[in-house]
Amino acid sequence: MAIVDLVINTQHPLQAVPPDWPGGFWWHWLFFTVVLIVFVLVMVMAVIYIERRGMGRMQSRLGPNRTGPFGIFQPVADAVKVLLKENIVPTNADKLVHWLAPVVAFAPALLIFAVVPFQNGALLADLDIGILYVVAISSVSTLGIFMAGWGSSNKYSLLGAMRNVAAIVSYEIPLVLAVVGVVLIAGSLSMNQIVLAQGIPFILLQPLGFLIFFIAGCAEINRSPFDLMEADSELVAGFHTEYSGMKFAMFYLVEYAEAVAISAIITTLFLGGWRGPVLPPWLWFIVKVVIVFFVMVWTRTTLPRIRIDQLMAFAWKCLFPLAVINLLITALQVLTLSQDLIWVMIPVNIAIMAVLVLLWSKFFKLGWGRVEV
Amino acid sequence: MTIETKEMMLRTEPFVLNFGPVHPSTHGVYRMRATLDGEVVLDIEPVFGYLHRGIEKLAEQRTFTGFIPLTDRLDYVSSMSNNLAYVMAVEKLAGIKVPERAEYIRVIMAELQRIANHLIANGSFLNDCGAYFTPFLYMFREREKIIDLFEMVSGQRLTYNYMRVGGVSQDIPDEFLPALAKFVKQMPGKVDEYDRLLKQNEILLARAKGVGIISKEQAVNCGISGPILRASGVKWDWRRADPYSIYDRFEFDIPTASDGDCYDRFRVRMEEMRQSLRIVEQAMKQIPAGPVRAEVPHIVRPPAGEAYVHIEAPKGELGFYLVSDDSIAAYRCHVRPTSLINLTALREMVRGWKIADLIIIFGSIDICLGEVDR
Amino acid sequence: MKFERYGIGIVKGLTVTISHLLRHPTVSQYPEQRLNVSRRIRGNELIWSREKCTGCGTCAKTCPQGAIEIVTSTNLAENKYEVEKYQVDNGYCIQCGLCVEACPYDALYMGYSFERAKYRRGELVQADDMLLESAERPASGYFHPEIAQKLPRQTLLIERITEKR
Amino acid sequence: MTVALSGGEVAGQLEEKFPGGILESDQNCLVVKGDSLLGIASFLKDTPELNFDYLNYITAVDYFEYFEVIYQLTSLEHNHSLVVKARCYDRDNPALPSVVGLWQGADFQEREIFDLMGISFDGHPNMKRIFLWEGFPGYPLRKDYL
Repeated sequence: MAIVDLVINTQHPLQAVPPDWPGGFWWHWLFFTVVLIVFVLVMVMAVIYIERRGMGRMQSRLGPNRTGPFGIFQPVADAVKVLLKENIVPTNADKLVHWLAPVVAFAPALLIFAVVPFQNGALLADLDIGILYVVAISSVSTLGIFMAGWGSSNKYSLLGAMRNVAAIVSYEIPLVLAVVGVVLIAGSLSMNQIVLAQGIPFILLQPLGFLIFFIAGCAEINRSPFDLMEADSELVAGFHTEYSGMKFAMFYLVEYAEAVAISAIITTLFLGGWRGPVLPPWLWFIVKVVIVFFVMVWTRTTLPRIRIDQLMAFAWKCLFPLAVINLLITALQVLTLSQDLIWVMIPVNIAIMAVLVLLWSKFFKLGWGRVEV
Repeated sequence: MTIETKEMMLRTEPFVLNFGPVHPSTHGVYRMRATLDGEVVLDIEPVFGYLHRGIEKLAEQRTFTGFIPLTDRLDYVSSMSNNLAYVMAVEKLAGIKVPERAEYIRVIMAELQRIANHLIANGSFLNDCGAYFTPFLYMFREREKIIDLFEMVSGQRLTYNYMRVGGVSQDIPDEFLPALAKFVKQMPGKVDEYDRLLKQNEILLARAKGVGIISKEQAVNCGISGPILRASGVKWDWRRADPYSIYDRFEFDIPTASDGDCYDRFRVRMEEMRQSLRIVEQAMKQIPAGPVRAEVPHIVRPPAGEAYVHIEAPKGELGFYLVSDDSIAAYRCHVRPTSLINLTALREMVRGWKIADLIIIFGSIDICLGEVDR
Repeated sequence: MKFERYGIGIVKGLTVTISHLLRHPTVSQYPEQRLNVSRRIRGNELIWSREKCTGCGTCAKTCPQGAIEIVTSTNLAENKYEVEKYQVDNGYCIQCGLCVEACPYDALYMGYSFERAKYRRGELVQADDMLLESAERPASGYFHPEIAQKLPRQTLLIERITEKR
Repeated sequence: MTVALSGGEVAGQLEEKFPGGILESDQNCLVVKGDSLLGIASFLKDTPELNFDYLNYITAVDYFEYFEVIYQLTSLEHNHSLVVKARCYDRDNPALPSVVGLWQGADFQEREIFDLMGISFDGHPNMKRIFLWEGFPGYPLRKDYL
């Protein structure tokens, strides 16, 4: 704690570059880079453990329980095992692309955390355009996934990668529109400012926005029920069918790092970030991230997967109009309501969400199915 | 080079994707070559034979009794039904009357086996839909309880080899009926739980409803039997249409559906589990005491002739056609392969659907490769 | 108004999965927790009794796999067969139990043990003294109700699990 | 209860339509000539009072002098069944007309018989081996195959 306070106190809390640049800057940079990498790796291991144990219990079994007490070292054991595996590259693969893909996919997952505040001002770079940065960076990993699909020269991989590109391009739009609602209320693009503005967590002010963001976020990071890119019952393993050893481990890491990233962003944007009573802020942040992740595990355990055309239809015909309506309503509310009356938005917005969801599920039909051939 | 300004079409061509024989959801070593246009299935060509063991030829070299263990290996998720069909064929050939108690035991076993098979069928169907192993494991939990009962009576967990010509191999042990009563009491709640888990699930409805439709006429024409036929709206069950064993003594309904899509097949199977439980419950109450095996020599020698016996196995009509030439081994033994014939319509069912639908349509047919390839 | 198409199915499913989080898991941890197998289990390896065997060869005839090989010689003095060799190839054995059922003198038993894997195929071929009953090769109660009486009761999943916590 | 129609009875109905088409008929079955098999089959399927719309199975037996191909038909409407048999005396190139056009369920089964017994069915759209690979020597279910 002390060292965190030290770092925060040596700089202006809301400025990316501290005043006593360059010494303070490098100190800040080094500290947070190390913290972020450690945080991401530890969190990934933790969420893998949570997912496997939680899913195991929900499926009436135990989950990994052999390595270490309660099996907590299972992710470590898996990592060691996978690192010792032979690295197999298909003969017809595009070697360079095949090699580069995991790196390209992994980098953005790590970069996202640069703007996520762990507590007030405790973040690598408090960019003024924080959330815009997140949106921009997060879609880069698609490139890595497509490279993996293309470079493997495997039809299953290619199909998975194509599905991924199609899905991400579509889901980016409702995702961003849902974010805009939050930005309108908070009045800032900076992640730290958004957290500071959340006297009431935005999940209450923006229930529909939260729903859209959560669904679109799940689709972005290939979590069930949108895990069509890996779809083990259809495409064997999707884009990473032909990967083994360290490169497979990278993809595995990407998958969970992205899940943590999306959970962290949802926490920051909708759940009040590090804000909370009693516990220290960074702990609140981690607890909330884990809760959001657990909901993802829960849905993954329960729901079947949807089909690619239904996925696209859902994005364009359901989430997109809902996001636009949400944005309009939010803008109207921000324009008309004064700051004191902000609590009025809670019941109103929840009612609006219920009505819209009911309305859409009534008129909206998923997919059409058969194509004449 | 001139560019067509009127229609700037991208030139695309279909490609062939090979499914199986090792693919997570081909339920064994089935293989199909699918011709795809993007995600749309244009055509499939099934390729069989990866599990062909020549069971029909093996039957000609084994005694009538010695072939019973091999029938376990046909449709290995419902071995009891295979045993039953085969021994009934031999009994018909040799004109053997089965003791009353043995008939009841057989019915209980066959119906428990139907539940076990439908649990696997629905579990793996939902798994194919992408419900990440949850329904599969729940259903395996209940199947495990049935397997426990089978293990108790027969001593094995997969290849039971329990039925014998003229009865069953041994009487059920004393602890069997109490355990069965407990199971029958508990199981309906579990079936309700599966229904709660996914039956109304909107995603499942969107995925499975209206997908892979097979019409009534086509189903009959293709020789399809079992839950698939009933899901298409044909109320046809050999237990009712041609009551074998003692099925005419029990009260049960034949669940049917009308659309013939994947969801209907799933629902019909769910409902059949409930009906099977009803039969087991009635049989449990009525079961008389007495011998469980007719006086039949260990090595049967039926008179020359031929016999065809079919039963309503969990997957459909399972039949054995036996020709005897008055020796201890069958002259010819033909298995009516339910799974193989049910696959006939697969091509028509999947054309025009997406890859994901191909997988779930295939899953909803519920085949067992041991029976397809024999 | 029925809420069938409005996500209520998803919510129902979610309640089922979350309720399982609070129930006991069904699985047992195998090497530590051992369940009793059926009293009639047709376990690995055939068990043969030299005293009871008369060398009639019924077992070899009934075996669908032809895994039993029996060589006898005639003992004219006592007017019976002497079993010279009794050999079972467990690699071919499918544990169908027909030999035990067919044996007219109750000289054969199925094994009660189930962890009898071998590293070499040659070790699967067992003959004569290797087939006798011993401490690590107990006999099962398959077609031998008198043995079944003494064996421990089978653990049943249906009785073992109390699903409500 | 499914009524097994007597072969003799049905033969009476068929005799005037297909003179010489029926070789034998007894209580259990109806043995027809290979050439008239298709005609008789379509008659059995399309006549309303017979209406055999369901083909249970097809199989073949090798009796050394001839191959016997057995068709079991069921009518789901009337709930009766009939066994029709056809014989092939040619051991080198046995052939019969295919019934795929009438009952699609015959598709894989005819291929299976072709594969294992070597009887080819004329008019089948895809007469290829089904379980064994192309070029497999012999037909395993024949009695002279060792």
